[in-house]
Amino acid sequence: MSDPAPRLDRDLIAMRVAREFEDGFVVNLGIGIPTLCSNFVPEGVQVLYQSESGVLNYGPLAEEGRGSIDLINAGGQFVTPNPGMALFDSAEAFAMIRGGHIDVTVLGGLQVSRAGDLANWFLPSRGIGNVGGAMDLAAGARKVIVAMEHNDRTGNPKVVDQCTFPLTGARCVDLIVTDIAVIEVLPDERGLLLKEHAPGWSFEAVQKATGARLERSPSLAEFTFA
Amino acid sequence: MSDPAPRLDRDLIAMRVAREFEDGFVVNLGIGIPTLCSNFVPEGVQVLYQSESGVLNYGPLAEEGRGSIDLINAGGQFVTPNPGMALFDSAEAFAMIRGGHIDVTVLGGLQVSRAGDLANWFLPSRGIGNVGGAMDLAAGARKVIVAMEHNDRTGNPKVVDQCTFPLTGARCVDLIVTDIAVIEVLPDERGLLLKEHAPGWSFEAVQKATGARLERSPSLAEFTFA
Amino acid sequence: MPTNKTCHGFADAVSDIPDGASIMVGGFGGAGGLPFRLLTALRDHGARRLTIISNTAGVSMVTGFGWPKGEKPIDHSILFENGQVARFIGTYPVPGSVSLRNAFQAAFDRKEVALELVPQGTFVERIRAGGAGIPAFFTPTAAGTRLAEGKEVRTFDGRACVMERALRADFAFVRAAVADTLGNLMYVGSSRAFNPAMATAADITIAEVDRIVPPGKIDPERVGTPGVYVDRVVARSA
Amino acid sequence: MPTNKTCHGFADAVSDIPDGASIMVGGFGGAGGLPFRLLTALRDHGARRLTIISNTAGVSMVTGFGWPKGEKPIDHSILFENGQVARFIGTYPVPGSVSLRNAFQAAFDRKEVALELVPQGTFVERIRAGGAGIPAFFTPTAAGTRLAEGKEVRTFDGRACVMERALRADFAFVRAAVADTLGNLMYVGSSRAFNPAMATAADITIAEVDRIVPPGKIDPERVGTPGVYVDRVVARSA
Repeated sequence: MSDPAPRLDRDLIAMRVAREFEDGFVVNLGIGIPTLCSNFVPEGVQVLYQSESGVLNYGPLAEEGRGSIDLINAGGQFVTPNPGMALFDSAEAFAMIRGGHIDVTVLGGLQVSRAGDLANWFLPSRGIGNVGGAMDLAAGARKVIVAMEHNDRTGNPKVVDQCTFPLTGARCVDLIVTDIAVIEVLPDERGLLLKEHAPGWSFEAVQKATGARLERSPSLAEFTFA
Repeated sequence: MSDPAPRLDRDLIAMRVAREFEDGFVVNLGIGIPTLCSNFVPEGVQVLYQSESGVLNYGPLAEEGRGSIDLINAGGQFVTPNPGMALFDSAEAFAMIRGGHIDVTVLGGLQVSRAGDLANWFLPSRGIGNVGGAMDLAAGARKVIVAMEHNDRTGNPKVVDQCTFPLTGARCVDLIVTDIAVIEVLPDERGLLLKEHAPGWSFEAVQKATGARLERSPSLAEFTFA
Repeated sequence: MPTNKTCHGFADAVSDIPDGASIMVGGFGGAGGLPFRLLTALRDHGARRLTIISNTAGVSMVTGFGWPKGEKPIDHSILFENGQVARFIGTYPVPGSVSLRNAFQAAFDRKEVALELVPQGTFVERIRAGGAGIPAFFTPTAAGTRLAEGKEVRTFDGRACVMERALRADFAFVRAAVADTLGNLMYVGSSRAFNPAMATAADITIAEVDRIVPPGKIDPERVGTPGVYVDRVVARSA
Repeated sequence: MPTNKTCHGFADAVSDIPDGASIMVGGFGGAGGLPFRLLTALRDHGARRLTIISNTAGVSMVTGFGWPKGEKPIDHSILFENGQVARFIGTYPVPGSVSLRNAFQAAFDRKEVALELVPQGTFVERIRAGGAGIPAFFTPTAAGTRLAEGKEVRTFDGRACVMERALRADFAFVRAAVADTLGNLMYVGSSRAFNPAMATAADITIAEVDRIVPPGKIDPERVGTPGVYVDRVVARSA
């Protein structure tokens, strides 16, 4: 199976995800592609980043050598304070997450199922997984966006009928943004709706690269970034 | 039934209770006689007072007209800060209480039973009760001391075989200090041990004023205050 | 959620509260931490059949609890007097002294208002749970008492514990010293009380503060309620 | 409890930790908030068959997570390398990158250490519950996943929730910026992390701080862990 056109790079995936952010949204970004989203927040949109490390409204990464060990994000990176930042402990950080106070979380994915199940924490080949805050974010955030490559390194689809990897959360994903598609997970297991595809791709080409049946959105279009 | 000798006043009850405080103890005092205990802490003993209002290690009452509405005890009185005071919210105040971090609480009582059940929040004649923090203190403090009159206004005993008033907590009381007696509640429902009586009183006189069978401590003595 | 949460005036701040709403009211019971300007605005607004969730049902107007001598206390009583409350959930509904009667007691005796009495620690833990996505928890408090009647009881480590459910409300009225426009709140002293927990557990949280400052003016280490929990801030000085 | 909790030296602070003890270790995973001087003292002390309860099992020594470039990270790995740990309870045991192996992974592969993996929010909530007298609670997190296997699941408001039990330890190692002699702790920035919850949930809580000051030197509004939870304080500067 050859691709009809190039796939988007990680920056473009992140850019497309960032279009989902609205002004004033509280956003928690997972590690990997999700972290990149902060580089592409649309003009005029102010997003408040929350981290499991106990920070709300942190700013950009600190310049090399100028960070403080006492201000990190959940990836262990040194960040800077934004005006209006708040600091708290982990119990509070997760009360916030589990209690539905985070508007959007962007997570990486190993697999997403037709029902919106997410598998992203355990790679069976490794034998040990890090769960971190992923299960709490999957269960608690108002909207869960998964940003990932559409297929794994050997070409296997990551959007599948049933996850074969251990789950992070059941029926938790709202939107999937990949390097070739934007797919809405319809509520109540009503299936997957293809809303956008990468330039040069078609419904059929995306369907072929996908391990679950897709519905075609009436307004199916090419990726839009702005 | 006439008393063989006078009963102690509220200050003397409080003074006897305060002898139970050890250096470094964290103490929560209920409203009424318990509040008076802070006036009688033995020389050389530093007690840290905790309040449901979210304060640890507050000091004496503020002088008339000099208190702040932002520093009150659970009785709504204006208190002063001690060096090393800590402030927190109600969730933390009760995590501290329920979690076993309070060494001693002194509570008022309507009735205490032979098994150590406490009734102190609901006077049936009123029809409405205030529970406040009493049930949490009864359940959570390491040691529960009840400070009360031995008999009610009509002479009925308040130390009884079974409480007839609604309970604050079951099997929670460790020590009862009244105007005529100091009674230890033995663990595992092994009964009530009379340890001290007021001057001029005897085991028999206290037993007569009590609604439950008392054991006589081998070291039964008169009240000691210092 | 907008990034400037400033509300101009107390009447505005409460204007969309419908009849039948549930409202948490912060503070311990005295003047400190009590959002009494919001209570006054709600009285003037007039919404009825309310459920009020608060530590006390308003005792300071008859006892002076937590108010400086010489000041005239204002509390929840103004809502009970005005016949706006159908239900009260709290821990300390009436004055400590049997000889004093507050407006709640009068309304209760007229059978206008229902009472759900909750131990204070359970009360705040239920509210925290409501904000923290914990639907239920077990506590040893009240086991074996009438406040546990009808509730599931289970033994953990040899100790009987009561299952308690999370508590949430449509609105929370909270009181802090300072807010920034993002809704971050800074508290002072024992005026935290139930305010931080309640701020997390309502659909709409409204904070009554002394003053509103731009973001960055509150030390991040001193933010007691992060702005994510707060929908509207209104200043007494405005 | 004594009113002066100062401990002179890290070796003293950990000298009574027996073989088989359970120990909570605070911090998020990087240099900030990690009591690594206490970890080093515990390594030198040599107690074995330990249960370590911490967010990570020590990833910074191989990844640099949360450490300034140029500094040589120290973390939990020194205990795993030294064969002192029988069991680890945490959320993030190994480096994020599959190509990196930490000392925990090596010990795990040699079957020297058992792993109990817990979602991070459930982990800290279990610890908070352990300190707060809550024996168990329900959370939607992990419902329908393998981390809920064997646990009671109950539906609340249409949502499957897992029952989780409180978590306590014999000792907690926590890290703060400043302590007073009464044990009040002041934290800075994101170095709070798991420290405040862990401080409440152990029989003996030991705080590693930059400096110890007399009571009254920490602003009461800035006390992150009230002294009632803390048994020993030991200063890096001592």
